[in-house]
Amino acid sequence: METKGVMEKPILQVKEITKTFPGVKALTDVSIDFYPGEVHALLGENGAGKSTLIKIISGVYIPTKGTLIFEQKERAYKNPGEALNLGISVIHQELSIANELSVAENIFIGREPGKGKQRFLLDRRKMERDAQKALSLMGVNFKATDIAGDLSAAQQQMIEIAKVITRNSKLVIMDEPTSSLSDSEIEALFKQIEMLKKNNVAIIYITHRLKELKVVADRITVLRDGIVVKKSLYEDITESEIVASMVGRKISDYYNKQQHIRKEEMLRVEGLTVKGVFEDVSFAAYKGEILGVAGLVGAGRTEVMETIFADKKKASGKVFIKGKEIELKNSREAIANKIGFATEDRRRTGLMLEASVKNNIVLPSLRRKAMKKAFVNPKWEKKVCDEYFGKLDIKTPGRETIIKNLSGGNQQKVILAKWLVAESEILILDEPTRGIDVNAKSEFYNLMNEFVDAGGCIIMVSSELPEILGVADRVIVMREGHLSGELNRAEMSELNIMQLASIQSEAESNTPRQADGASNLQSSKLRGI
Amino acid sequence: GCGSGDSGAKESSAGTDKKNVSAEEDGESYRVGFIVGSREHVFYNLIEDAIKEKCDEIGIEALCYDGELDANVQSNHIENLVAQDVDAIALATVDAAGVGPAIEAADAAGIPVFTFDSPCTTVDCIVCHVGTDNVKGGELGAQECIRLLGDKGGTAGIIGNPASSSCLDRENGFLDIMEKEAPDNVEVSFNGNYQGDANIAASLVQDWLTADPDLGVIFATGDPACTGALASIKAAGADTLIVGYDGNPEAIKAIYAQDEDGKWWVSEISQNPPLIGSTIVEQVYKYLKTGKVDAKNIPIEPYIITYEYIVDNNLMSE
Amino acid sequence: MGKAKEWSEKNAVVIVLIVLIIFFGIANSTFLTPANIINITAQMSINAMLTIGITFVIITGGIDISVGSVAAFAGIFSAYIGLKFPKAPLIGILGIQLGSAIFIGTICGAFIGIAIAKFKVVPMIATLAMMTSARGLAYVVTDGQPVYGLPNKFAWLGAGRLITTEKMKNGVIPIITIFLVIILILMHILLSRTIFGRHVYAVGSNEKVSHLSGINVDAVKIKVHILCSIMAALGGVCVTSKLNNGQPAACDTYEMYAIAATVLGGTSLLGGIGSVLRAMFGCAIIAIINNGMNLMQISSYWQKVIMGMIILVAVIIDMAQKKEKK
Amino acid sequence: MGKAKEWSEKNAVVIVLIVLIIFFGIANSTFLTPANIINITAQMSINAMLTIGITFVIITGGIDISVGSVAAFAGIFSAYIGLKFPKAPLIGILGIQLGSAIFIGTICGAFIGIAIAKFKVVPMIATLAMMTSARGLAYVVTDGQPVYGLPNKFAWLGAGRLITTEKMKNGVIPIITIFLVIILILMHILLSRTIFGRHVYAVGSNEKVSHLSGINVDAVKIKVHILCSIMAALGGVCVTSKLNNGQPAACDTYEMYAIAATVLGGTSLLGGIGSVLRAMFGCAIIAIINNGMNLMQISSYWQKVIMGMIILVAVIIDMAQKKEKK
Ligand SMILES: Nc1ncnc2c1ncn2[C@@H]1O[C@H](COP(=O)(O)OP(=O)(O)OP(=O)(O)O)[C@@H](O)[C@H]1O
Ligand SMILES: Nc1ncnc2c1ncn2[C@@H]1O[C@H](COP(=O)(O)OP(=O)(O)OP(=O)(O)O)[C@@H](O)[C@H]1O
Ligand SMILES: [Mg+2]
Ligand SMILES: [Mg+2]
Repeated sequence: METKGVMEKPILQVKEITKTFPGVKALTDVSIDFYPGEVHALLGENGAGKSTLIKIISGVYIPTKGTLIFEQKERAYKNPGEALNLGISVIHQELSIANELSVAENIFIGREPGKGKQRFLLDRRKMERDAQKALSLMGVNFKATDIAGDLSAAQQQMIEIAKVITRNSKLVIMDEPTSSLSDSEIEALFKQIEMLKKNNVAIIYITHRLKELKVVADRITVLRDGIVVKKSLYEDITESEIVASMVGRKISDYYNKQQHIRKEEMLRVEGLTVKGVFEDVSFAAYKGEILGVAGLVGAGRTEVMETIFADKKKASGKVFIKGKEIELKNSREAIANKIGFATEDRRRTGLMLEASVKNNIVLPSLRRKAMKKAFVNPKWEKKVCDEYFGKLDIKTPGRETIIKNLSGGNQQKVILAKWLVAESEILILDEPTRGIDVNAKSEFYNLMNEFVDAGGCIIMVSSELPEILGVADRVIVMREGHLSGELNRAEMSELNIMQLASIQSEAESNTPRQADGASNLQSSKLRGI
Repeated sequence: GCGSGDSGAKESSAGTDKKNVSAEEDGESYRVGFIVGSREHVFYNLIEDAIKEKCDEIGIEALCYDGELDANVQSNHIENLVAQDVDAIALATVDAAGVGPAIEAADAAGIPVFTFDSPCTTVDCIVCHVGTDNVKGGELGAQECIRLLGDKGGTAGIIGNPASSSCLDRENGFLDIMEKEAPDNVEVSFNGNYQGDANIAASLVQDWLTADPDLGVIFATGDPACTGALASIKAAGADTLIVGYDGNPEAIKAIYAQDEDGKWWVSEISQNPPLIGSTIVEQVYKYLKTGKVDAKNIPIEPYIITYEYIVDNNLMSE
Repeated sequence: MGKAKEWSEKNAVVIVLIVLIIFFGIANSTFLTPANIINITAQMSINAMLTIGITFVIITGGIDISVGSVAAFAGIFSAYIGLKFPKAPLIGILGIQLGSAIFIGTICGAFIGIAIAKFKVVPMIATLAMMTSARGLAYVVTDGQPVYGLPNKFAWLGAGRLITTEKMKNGVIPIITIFLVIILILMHILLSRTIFGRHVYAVGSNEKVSHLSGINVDAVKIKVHILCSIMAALGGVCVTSKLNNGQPAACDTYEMYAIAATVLGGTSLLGGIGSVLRAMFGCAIIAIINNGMNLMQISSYWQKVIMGMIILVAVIIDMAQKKEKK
Repeated sequence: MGKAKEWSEKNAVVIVLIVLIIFFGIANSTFLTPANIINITAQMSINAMLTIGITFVIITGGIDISVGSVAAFAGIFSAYIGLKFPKAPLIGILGIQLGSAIFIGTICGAFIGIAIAKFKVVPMIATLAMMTSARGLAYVVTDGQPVYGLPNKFAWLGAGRLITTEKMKNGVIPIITIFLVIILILMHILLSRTIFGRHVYAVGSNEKVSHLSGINVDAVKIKVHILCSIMAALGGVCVTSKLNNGQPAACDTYEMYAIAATVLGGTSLLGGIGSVLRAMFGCAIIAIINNGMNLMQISSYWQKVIMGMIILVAVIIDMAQKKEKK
């Protein structure tokens, strides 16, 4: 790919943009130029201000100070619609899907094709035809007429991508587009990005997976605490320099892998089955180890964990805790048996977004810590919150802060705190570091290690191979609802894991990914830091 | 208004002793609270108009409230009136059960309480009641229906509204006479509740007419019901006759239009609301002045309005 | 899964409807006579109009409990205008009736819509305020008296019938039913075949996304509430026409039956899902229960109880069907 | 930001309340007399009880429009029991009254709660069904007649007053007010200090998260609806006591004012946020508007209009305050 985009006038210039939220100064005097035909990567830790910046560019927020110059004209739009009409389209960090609508309706939402001049009647046929065209171009496995809500997170993300490429935009912004995608889908995305570049579209690309930059980035800008700390062509800078400028310091061993001493069995499942999703899953997890669960997105790992946590009904199979079989009727009993479950979707199933940090942390433990059986113990609440704010180094203005105002990393720590307070001995972490920056990640891994050293047991579902390799003592791999293998420390390698995870689907072929040989290995190299 | 003040059988006035109504008030004007059943009913509005008119005439300050056909609301009004230390309270209770405690509280606070339209049987401190005998009205209605059906007889239907006690009395009076006096060739084949909603009355009658296209006569216990019934009868092209209840202007107008609505809506049991209004004011005033009332119970006789009656008393010329 | 099965999942309520028809058909001889069936279509028309409007609102994720009061107010209004033109020709009268409905509906709807869209008042409260106020105004302007003495032509829309036969001297097909069908077709097209319709679903499905996608969410909400109020006003005008008399107390609590009908018709109170056609099944159910129970001379007290229970059961059946699918 | 400012943001409605008090105080001489103030506290008590219950339901993200009917039904029920024991001592009567409230409330609430939690019926419809049915039953059992001839002691709870003085021979402090205060304190503790209370908020904030945190969401919903219906039933029993007779038509449409009061009290119809104490401000506003306008002899028609508008304005002010914070 040609790195430097043809050097012409910048299509967008942000000049001395400042944005303050009550309490927070998200951006300070940010000035960046974006050029057509170029992928401009925007990097920074959680809370650095990336999303805030692109929300300003796309008319979601109005900047407190500063100017936007798009196509050499100063712009001040009142709503996102105006930005869209100028040719600025965005894939937002949070999925923006209307669940009840069809895929086609989602792709063309807000710009439905109309019949005739007055565009009053809807031209459904055209809408579905064009949508299907875009989808097949991306080689996805669902139809334009499907209901968006029935699709998996990954599939919904592909709808978002189809949305922006079907608009003939001049500037395309992608805020962590790959965080919920599998390799094959990431491949498809990168192909589309290439296409857009050829049509001289400017692209702003936000990610926490620095390896991806190698494939897409032409130019990078690093934000820290809302200030631009580094601007460079990608080729002129090394990854460690980038990380250093993001974090503000050098981090040596990123995962700081620990050798744990595996002790007695904590959890064992035998022949666990949920019809249509996964079948005959059997494995054991031990005290004092981190068990990695690898696999491509959609392999069924989340469902397995939900079933162990008794959130999903199992069709058949046994669950043993500390060696004795237990029929868990519901999550309450799972918790009573000292299991904790940090789900993969923080916002929807992890947190009460409108509630305070404190209430989120203590929720599962309230009953256990009750005074006189029925009453909340406020002293204990304060004590335990402050205790874990310290232990986990959770950055929050206070106990009563509404949790949605915390950055992603801190939100994730709160969820961890919640299960530690619940005195969990078996921690199930599903995609624990999704959308979390390097610094927060390494802190999080340390906390995991501490927990295991203290005699805990962790089951970590992750789609990031390096993460699995970096922290897991042992890994089981799932493929299309089946357990396809187990690897111990010695056997663990990207190659082995990827083969277990995807060798089958390679045989199937016909998705663009399989087009070029062992690309899933190459692509798997893209994953993580 | 129609009729003159002298109706109402006068018993020898059993003057209850006047309680401690501030005697020094003589000369200066009295403040009296009136609570009508509901301002959503024309009937009560006509009473209220008469009350206001009469009060202006004899110089009483009238505080009028809407009882909303909700005893709890009426009870609140009474409390508020006591707080305003009025000289007397007159109310139209939702039903015979009335609002006992509130009335007794008012009485205990030395404020005489009167009732009109609907009596209150649960307390004995009511100074005087002025109102139509609705059972009697229902009986008149039945007799009128029988007359209208004539020798050939036929079927009859009644549109009631049991939620309102006065409507219920009319219904009971009607059914009672129909049972006792009706010849064998007259039968009550339909009985429905229109819930005070003319549109519901229309649907009821429409359904009756499909079941029995020759339905002879309908007794409607309130004018909204007549409006609804009339609409459906016209629509169905039936010859069913309507006997209404209340005697509101719209009824008089309809009956008077003999070759239009008057073809179906032929007679009306009237309660003479203006007379009820003026009489209750007279009694309150008399009591405040002299400590006596004409009688503990002053019934206002219901009477039948027909085309002839309208012409004789030239009600339409006004 | 088979189209038929899918359909029955969407329309479990139709099964309830059929069961009711069979039941009343057996229980009462008059029920299935042509005359009575025609009556039912006429009787459900007014609730149907309110329901169509409310369906739009509910699909956007809102609610409107003011339709009954707005209907009454518009009905009164049309009656007063009608009084002013005793000699007007039929077409003129129709103009007055539609005109008043659109006029009052637009005012009330815009008021509600702006309160919700611009001042961010929760729909429940905004429409509660309108419910109380519009009812109050209806009484204020009439001073509690019905508005009577309307020209007979005024009754054509609500009470008139076309095609007189031997057996039915006053005509077979109620004009109000024809009127309803026309409105229904128009509204169905508006909801399912136009871009505006898409936006109604989009706003109900995900307001934030709709906004980010350049849909003017506020405008959609305001338009939908204007539309709903106009439909309510039309219903009110039809009541006035049917009674040939303007009642300030008209259509009291009708909103509840309209909402019930909408939900029975498979519209989700969470927004994003719904159809005006299916809502008509809901109206039919309610109308049939009323009519059937009237014919069977069931006490109006029991009618309330039974109505409540049937609505509940119907919705439960509907839910069960949908759950199966999940 | 300052505690005071934060407080005023949470309670903008208090400002509305104060404004109203000042206005009516100036406009009418009786308004601020002790007698009248006592009346207001007594008059708001019944709506307050319904409001407390509905607040719980709304915090879980639900709604209940059946409270008026449930109140009427429970009131009737208590009256019938009361008739059975004409000679009962005061304490026995109180037992009857509380007993009937708890009994009927539990049945109705459980019914609603199970329909919602187990059969997944939307709250609006489940409670609509109960609203219609309970009202119907109240008429069925009474055959539309009031239930009267109750022992005088029966009126103690609803109409009795303590501490008689020279000027107020009927007593100064309404027992119903004391009763309300006791309930209020208990319910406030239940909501703000107990595990159950926390679970109520949690369910309203995020059902899924609550479920995954080991909360039995269905149980919470059912309990909350039982509690709401019991509160409604208590309100109804108090009405019966206050009138010393049982009215099948009692408390008609009271649910609307209870909901309005709840929202005025800053409770979010989306769930997760709310307080029974602040809800009392809402009740006070509504009671004061009614009382003040009556004293000022404003026509009941205009009262409706004004009431609607004040509720709307109050909510808008509240919204504006909250928006500022964003
Ligand atoms: N609506 C808001 N209200 C208050 N504070 C906010 C709001 N949105 C963002 N912030 C704060 O502004 C800062 C920047 O947030 P932003 O979402 O831009 O970070 P980010 O770089 O996108 O982080 P991530 O990589 O986790 O997405 C953070 O401190 C965040 O807490
Ligand atoms: N909401 C949903 N509706 C329908 N199918 C779903 C849904 N979520 C997931 N699936 C499907 O269930 C299967 C397992 O999905 P799951 O999310 O468990 O995969 P996973 O291995 O956990 O991937 P990841 O956790 O990385 O997202 C996949 O076929 C997926 O497409
Ligand atoms: Mg971000
Ligand atoms: Mg998953």
